Amino acid sequence: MIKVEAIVRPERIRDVLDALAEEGLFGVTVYEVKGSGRQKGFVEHYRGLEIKVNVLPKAKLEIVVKDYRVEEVVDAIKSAARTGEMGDGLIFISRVDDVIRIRTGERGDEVLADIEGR
Amino acid sequence: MIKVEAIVRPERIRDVLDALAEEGLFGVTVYEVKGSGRQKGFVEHYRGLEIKVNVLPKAKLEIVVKDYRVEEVVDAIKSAARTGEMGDGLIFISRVDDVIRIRTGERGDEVLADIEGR
Amino acid sequence: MIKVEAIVRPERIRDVLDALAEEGLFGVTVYEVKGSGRQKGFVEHYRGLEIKVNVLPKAKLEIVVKDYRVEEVVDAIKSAARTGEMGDGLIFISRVDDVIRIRTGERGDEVLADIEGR
Amino acid sequence: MDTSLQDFMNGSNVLFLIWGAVLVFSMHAGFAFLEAGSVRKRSVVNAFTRIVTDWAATAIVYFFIGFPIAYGINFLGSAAEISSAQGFDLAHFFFLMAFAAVIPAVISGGIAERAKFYPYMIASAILIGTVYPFFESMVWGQLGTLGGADGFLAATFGAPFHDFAGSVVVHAVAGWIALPAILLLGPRLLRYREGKSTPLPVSSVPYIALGSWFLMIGWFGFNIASAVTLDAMSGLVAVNSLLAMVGGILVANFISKRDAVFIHNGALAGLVAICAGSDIVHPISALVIGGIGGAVFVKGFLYANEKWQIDDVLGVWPLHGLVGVWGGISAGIFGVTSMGGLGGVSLASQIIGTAAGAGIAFAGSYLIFGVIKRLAGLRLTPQEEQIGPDLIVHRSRAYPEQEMV
Amino acid sequence: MDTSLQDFMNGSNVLFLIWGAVLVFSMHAGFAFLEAGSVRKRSVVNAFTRIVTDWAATAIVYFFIGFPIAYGINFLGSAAEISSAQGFDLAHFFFLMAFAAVIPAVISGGIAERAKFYPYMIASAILIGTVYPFFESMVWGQLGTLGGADGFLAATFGAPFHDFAGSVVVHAVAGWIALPAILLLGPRLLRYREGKSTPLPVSSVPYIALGSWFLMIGWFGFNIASAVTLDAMSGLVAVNSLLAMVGGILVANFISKRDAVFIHNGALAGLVAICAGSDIVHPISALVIGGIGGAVFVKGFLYANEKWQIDDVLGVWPLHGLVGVWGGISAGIFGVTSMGGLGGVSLASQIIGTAAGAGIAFAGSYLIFGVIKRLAGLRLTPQEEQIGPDLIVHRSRAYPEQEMV
Amino acid sequence: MDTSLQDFMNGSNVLFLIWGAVLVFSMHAGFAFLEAGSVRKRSVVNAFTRIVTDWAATAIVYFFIGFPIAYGINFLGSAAEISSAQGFDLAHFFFLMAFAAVIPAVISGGIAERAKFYPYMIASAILIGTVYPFFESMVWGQLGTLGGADGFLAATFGAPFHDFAGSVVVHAVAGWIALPAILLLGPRLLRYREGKSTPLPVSSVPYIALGSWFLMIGWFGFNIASAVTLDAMSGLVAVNSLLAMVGGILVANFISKRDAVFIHNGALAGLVAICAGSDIVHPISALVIGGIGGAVFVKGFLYANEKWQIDDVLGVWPLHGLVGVWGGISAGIFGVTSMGGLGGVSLASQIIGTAAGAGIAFAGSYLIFGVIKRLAGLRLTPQEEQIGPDLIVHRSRAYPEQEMV
Ligand SMILES: Nc1ncnc2c1ncn2[C@@H]1O[C@H](COP(=O)(O)OP(=O)(O)O)[C@@H](O)[C@H]1O
Ligand SMILES: Nc1ncnc2c1ncn2[C@@H]1O[C@H](COP(=O)(O)OP(=O)(O)O)[C@@H](O)[C@H]1O
Ligand SMILES: Nc1ncnc2c1ncn2[C@@H]1O[C@H](COP(=O)(O)OP(=O)(O)O)[C@@H](O)[C@H]1O
Repeated sequence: MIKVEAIVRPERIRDVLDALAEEGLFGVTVYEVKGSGRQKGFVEHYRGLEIKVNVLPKAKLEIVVKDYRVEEVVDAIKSAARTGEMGDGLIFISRVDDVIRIRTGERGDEVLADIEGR
Repeated sequence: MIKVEAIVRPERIRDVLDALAEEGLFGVTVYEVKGSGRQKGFVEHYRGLEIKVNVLPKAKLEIVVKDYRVEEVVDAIKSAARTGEMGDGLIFISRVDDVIRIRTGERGDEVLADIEGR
Repeated sequence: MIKVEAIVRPERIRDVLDALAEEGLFGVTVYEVKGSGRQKGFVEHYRGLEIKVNVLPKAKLEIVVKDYRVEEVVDAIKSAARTGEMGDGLIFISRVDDVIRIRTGERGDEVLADIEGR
Repeated sequence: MDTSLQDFMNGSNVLFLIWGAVLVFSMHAGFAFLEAGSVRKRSVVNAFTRIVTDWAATAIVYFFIGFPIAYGINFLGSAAEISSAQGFDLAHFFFLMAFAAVIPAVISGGIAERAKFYPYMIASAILIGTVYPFFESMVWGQLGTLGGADGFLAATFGAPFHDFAGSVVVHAVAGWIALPAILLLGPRLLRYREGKSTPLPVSSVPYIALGSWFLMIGWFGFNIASAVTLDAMSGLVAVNSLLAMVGGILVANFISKRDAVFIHNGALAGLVAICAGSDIVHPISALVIGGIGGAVFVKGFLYANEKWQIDDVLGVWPLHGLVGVWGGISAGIFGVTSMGGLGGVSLASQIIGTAAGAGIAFAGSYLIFGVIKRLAGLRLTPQEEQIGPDLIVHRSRAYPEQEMV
Repeated sequence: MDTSLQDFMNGSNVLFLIWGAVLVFSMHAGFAFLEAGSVRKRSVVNAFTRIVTDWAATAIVYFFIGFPIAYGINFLGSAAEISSAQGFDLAHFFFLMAFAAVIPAVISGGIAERAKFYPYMIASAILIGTVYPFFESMVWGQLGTLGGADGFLAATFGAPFHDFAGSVVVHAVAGWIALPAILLLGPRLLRYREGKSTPLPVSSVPYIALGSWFLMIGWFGFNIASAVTLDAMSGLVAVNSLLAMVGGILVANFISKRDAVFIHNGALAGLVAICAGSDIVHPISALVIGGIGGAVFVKGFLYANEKWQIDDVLGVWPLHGLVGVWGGISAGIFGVTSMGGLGGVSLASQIIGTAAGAGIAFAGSYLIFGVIKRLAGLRLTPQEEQIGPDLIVHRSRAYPEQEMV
Repeated sequence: MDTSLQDFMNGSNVLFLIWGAVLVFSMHAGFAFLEAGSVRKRSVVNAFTRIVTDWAATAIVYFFIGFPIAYGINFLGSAAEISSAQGFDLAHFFFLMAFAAVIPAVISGGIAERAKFYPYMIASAILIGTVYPFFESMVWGQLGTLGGADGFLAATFGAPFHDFAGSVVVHAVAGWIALPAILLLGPRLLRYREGKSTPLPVSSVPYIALGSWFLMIGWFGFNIASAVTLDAMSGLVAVNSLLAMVGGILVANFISKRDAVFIHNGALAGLVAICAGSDIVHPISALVIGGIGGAVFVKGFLYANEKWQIDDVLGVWPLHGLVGVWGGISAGIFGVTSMGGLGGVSLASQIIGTAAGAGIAFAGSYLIFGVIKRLAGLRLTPQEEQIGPDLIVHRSRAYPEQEMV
């Protein structure tokens, strides 16, 4: 099983979720995060005092899938999240050793098979 | 060392933490997240405009433990988080290569041994 | 590629980011989390009712780097985040199998090479 | 007096009442924020909606039924007929309607987070059309049994029941009406676990503070305009209200060790306590009355919510019910001339009038909420309560943007 | 009458106006929070800043240009000259300036989240110096064409156009001024996608509630102090305002199935509707007028924003434009003596006066916003809009601490 | 004049003062939210608690000590004795007590986030019982040295020190009292690092806006009711306050390039500046005075907090101290008849009176805060400050539900 983590622009998250749903992938977890990278932050002003903010709001989504679906997921995210401007974000791929569904107690690939359609 | 990540209902998080504490596991990190899966979201209304919200508030907790304690942790989470209704959540198990305690500089299993009681 | 996750005191996050930037590491993702561990929480009072809060606000930062830079990163975080009091936090090291930059479609070490300076 | 001067004076008196009525109306914003801050986020929209729709329901019921019952004046004639003396009666109605609206707002704070929408609203409306104006009539209105200059109490004890601005008529009655509603509803899920109190966190201290500020500010209209006409206006009422509020703040601060919520509520306790006697006691007595009010509230809240495990979310029974009773009685203690007061008050009348108010309110409310509970049920299902009234009753959340992706 | 009594009476009348003016001023806090709650977090600072600076710009333009145009009174003489009768004219200016400031506040709610700062501000200021006082003059001021006792409409239809507190002069005009601004600007990015409405979430229901409370409270000053002097003061206006508000709340509640935002806006719809006839209709008519106002708003909002895809963020055109028109007409229907009203009103005059207001406002606004659009542009670039006006225009965020690391 | 008319007039005058007092009281809600929005989340509960308990402490000290010192009137007689003329003196006390309470509220904004609770409260209370009423007595009260018609300045320069609504007596004194407290306390941790300014983020722009709105609205009571009786009421004061506020808003907007916090504070700067001369200057002068006030604040804030590294969290010294001084002096410049003013003012008297106020305030405060610092300490420990006063002093957080799991 593979965990795909993608950091994307917050305004793109809905599109990404829609794109995944079209592939039949509904099980996703989303985080509100802040990110710094190549995209520049803002110089803000409060009562004339300057504050340079280098981290920008980002959304991270995490989806655990069966190994063979990874490329599908990556493609769906890439095409829904890309604007071409700095700050589009990254996707990380890593390995998960086991998955357990709390409600049913099922384990492993079975859990993921289960959740791919609805 | 193993990282156990569990996505649970927010209203169950206290119970899960209590259950872990009973096993002597106090070191836990908690995230507020949103999740989508089999559990249905709500159709909300603002000034008569419908907004369908598919992601629901969830809590994620993350606990890194020594390999042999994994099943204990999984069981504690499962029994404290389960309601039997859609939306109870998942547990992911993955490998961690090293752990460092910032305060002391200790590394590896030692860090975890250290934190299992208080 | 290695993912370094560090849980630190929220008031130290700026210093940690600065320390990483000095090493030329600008690509970082930050989470607001709550943590429980050895550091004691507070007993709060509202209208005389006591609420014991065991989880404390923490910041988590996540940075994916090429394998050889891990120790550099760990050292930078350790020295910027350490106060010596309980609650300084932990660093977790784990393996990432692939990284994709959404904007360019680049993959692997290349992505990280790319982002190490700005 | 020539007509234009008479018109001017009438107009001024109407302004006085309206100035007060607008301030009392603004207290409703206070009730809304006090409740919104004291509940969990899932119940915030519900708090706002209940407070504003209750105001509306009260206005209608009190216009057609409550005010006519209490004062024998109705507004069914033509506009010209009902607005003589520059519409003084209408202005008086507005002012007193704003008092009546305290009733559902107080109940609302007690039953928050778990009550159904319409059953509670209907029960409140019935109370505004029956129990409330009935007791009001006995104290301020056409019956005058308790409060009239030649009513029963005046005849028996030498002085009528004195309740200048409604410690009893409004606050004690509201609090004792709320109590059965709270008891019949039962505590929120998980509020008490295996006999142990496990407090549910409030969502926002700033909203509690904002609510208190609206209430504190508006309360000066509540008390001062109770004089009704400018020739009865009194700076004494203003300063007594001020010092009673101050007493409530300071005592709550000291006995709660700087607990912000208690302090802001303590101010309100002081104000509840002083309503009855604000026109007759000495300012130093007002300070004491308010201070004791603050203590009664803090202790009463802890007893009710911790010991007796009554889940009165905002503490409305101690705040309005218990402190209102103290207010009614304290006017009899401190109002006499030997205590520096203006006199014309009898402790016996105060005790009887106060007890009557609390008793009638409790009994009437128990009956009406009891019947409605049987007929329609008062409470959300546990599943609904878990999700929260905002999504269940209003299909919305308090902070939609934050909650969406 | 001896001088000191005269001074006292002058002073009282000034107090009356100032009491009203301060309440109307406080409505601006309401506009600010209503807008801040209704937009996304990226536009909150912008909402606050626009509302407060518009107030400032309006004050200056109306002081030097608007009020002199409408009433033929200017304040260029010495302080002694302009403040006779305890500065009654100045107080009257303050009161009416607060009315004028409704115009930019209403526009602001329609064009939120995407408009440039200065072009919009300048267009608003021009309107306050031209279209607004011109129509005001025709109804309340020196021209009197529509509203004067011997103006054109009075001569033709037996009664002048009656608009006691500005359903038309203020609200309809504001709403119909806002409409072209909204149309010329176009909808927010992503508000409609491929012809489908995809609502953008509001940021805070509590702020919407707070804004509504400020508006509801302040509105009593708006309506009641429109009597201008205490001898014309009327409790009828107060109770009519109250019941119209109540009608708006209840109708909005029922037809929207407890939608919190609609209910709080429904109260305002009731208040917009009653302004025109609040001094002449019967309270029960006021309840009906307000209720219909609530329905007009709810339905109008859905038609405009869903069907016609006009992205009027706060629904200002239905709220002020459509309901204002209803208010103007309803005074002609319910104000007559056969409906229990005080009479002296003609339906024909009401319709013509109302249509004139809406028409002049629309045309004048179209012209001015059109010209400014051509000269300077009205709208942020898509990139700027995406980031949001707070960071782009003000280089700040609403919750700096939260957003920083 | 017959009695009932006399009673009516007394009652009206009392209403006038109370109307003002309630508005000034509502400014305290403004101070609370202004501070709560300007500090970090860890200090929000503390802000609310300090503002409300300070009000309470001020009321008591000013009732028993301050008002008697300033005006030679005490309230120790029976209720009947102290409430003659419908309690006019009591109403006057209430109004002036609300002025006095500005002092601790202003200090609070300067020392936020790091001060201990009781030492600061005790120091404030001592100042309200000594320095403040002493200077008040010299300007408005029984001493009259500076402000009396036959005081020293009147005798020497032909006109007494003129401070109609307290630019100096209240605001400059408050600001110059706050300065030593701020200096003795030192900046917040991490506010300046290695000699470089590193601003700490404010928590909420909406709360800052809300605070400003409460202050702007309430300020009209502050200035207008300073006339004390209705026969001295003046529409000029109202419009001058309005235009000065407007000047402050616009100038702050332009020189800060649309900085939301500066703009909302600029309104307050305009209002501080106009207090002294609002009854005598021409409205156009008021616009200028307020505009300069806005500029003085913006520049003063940047100098103080950036250059001189005085960590005055809300900028209370520039806002009340510096702009208050400008207000005192400007009345002498623009109040003369040659500038279109009403005259009766002397620039020399203004300068001396203003300097006296600032000097006495600074010296008295330095002494009292200095002694308390020595005896009890003024500041939290660094560890406590890091955790924040909410948890340390009040054992609570501003948003408990959010912070809990
Ligand atoms: N090495 C990294 N480790 C973790 N997160 C990263 C890393 N590099 C970038 N990110 C995340 O990706 C986001 C986008 O990166 P950025 O460099 O701004 O844009 P782009 O990827 O388009 O060049 C960042 O805000 C950060 O959250
Ligand atoms: N494949 C997945 N990857 C990541 N998170 C998932 C996945 N499937 C489910 N989740 C998370 O688990 C939560 C619960 O899942 P859901 O399907 O609603 O309930 P249940 O597990 O009881 O069937 C989701 O809200 C989501 O946060
Ligand atoms: N085993 C663990 N798994 C996950 N997170 C942990 C673990 N142990 C500690 N943490 C995180 O690290 C934070 C600091 O730990 P704590 O024990 O309080 O301090 P210290 O590491 O200085 O002893 C905790 O608040 C928690 O977020």
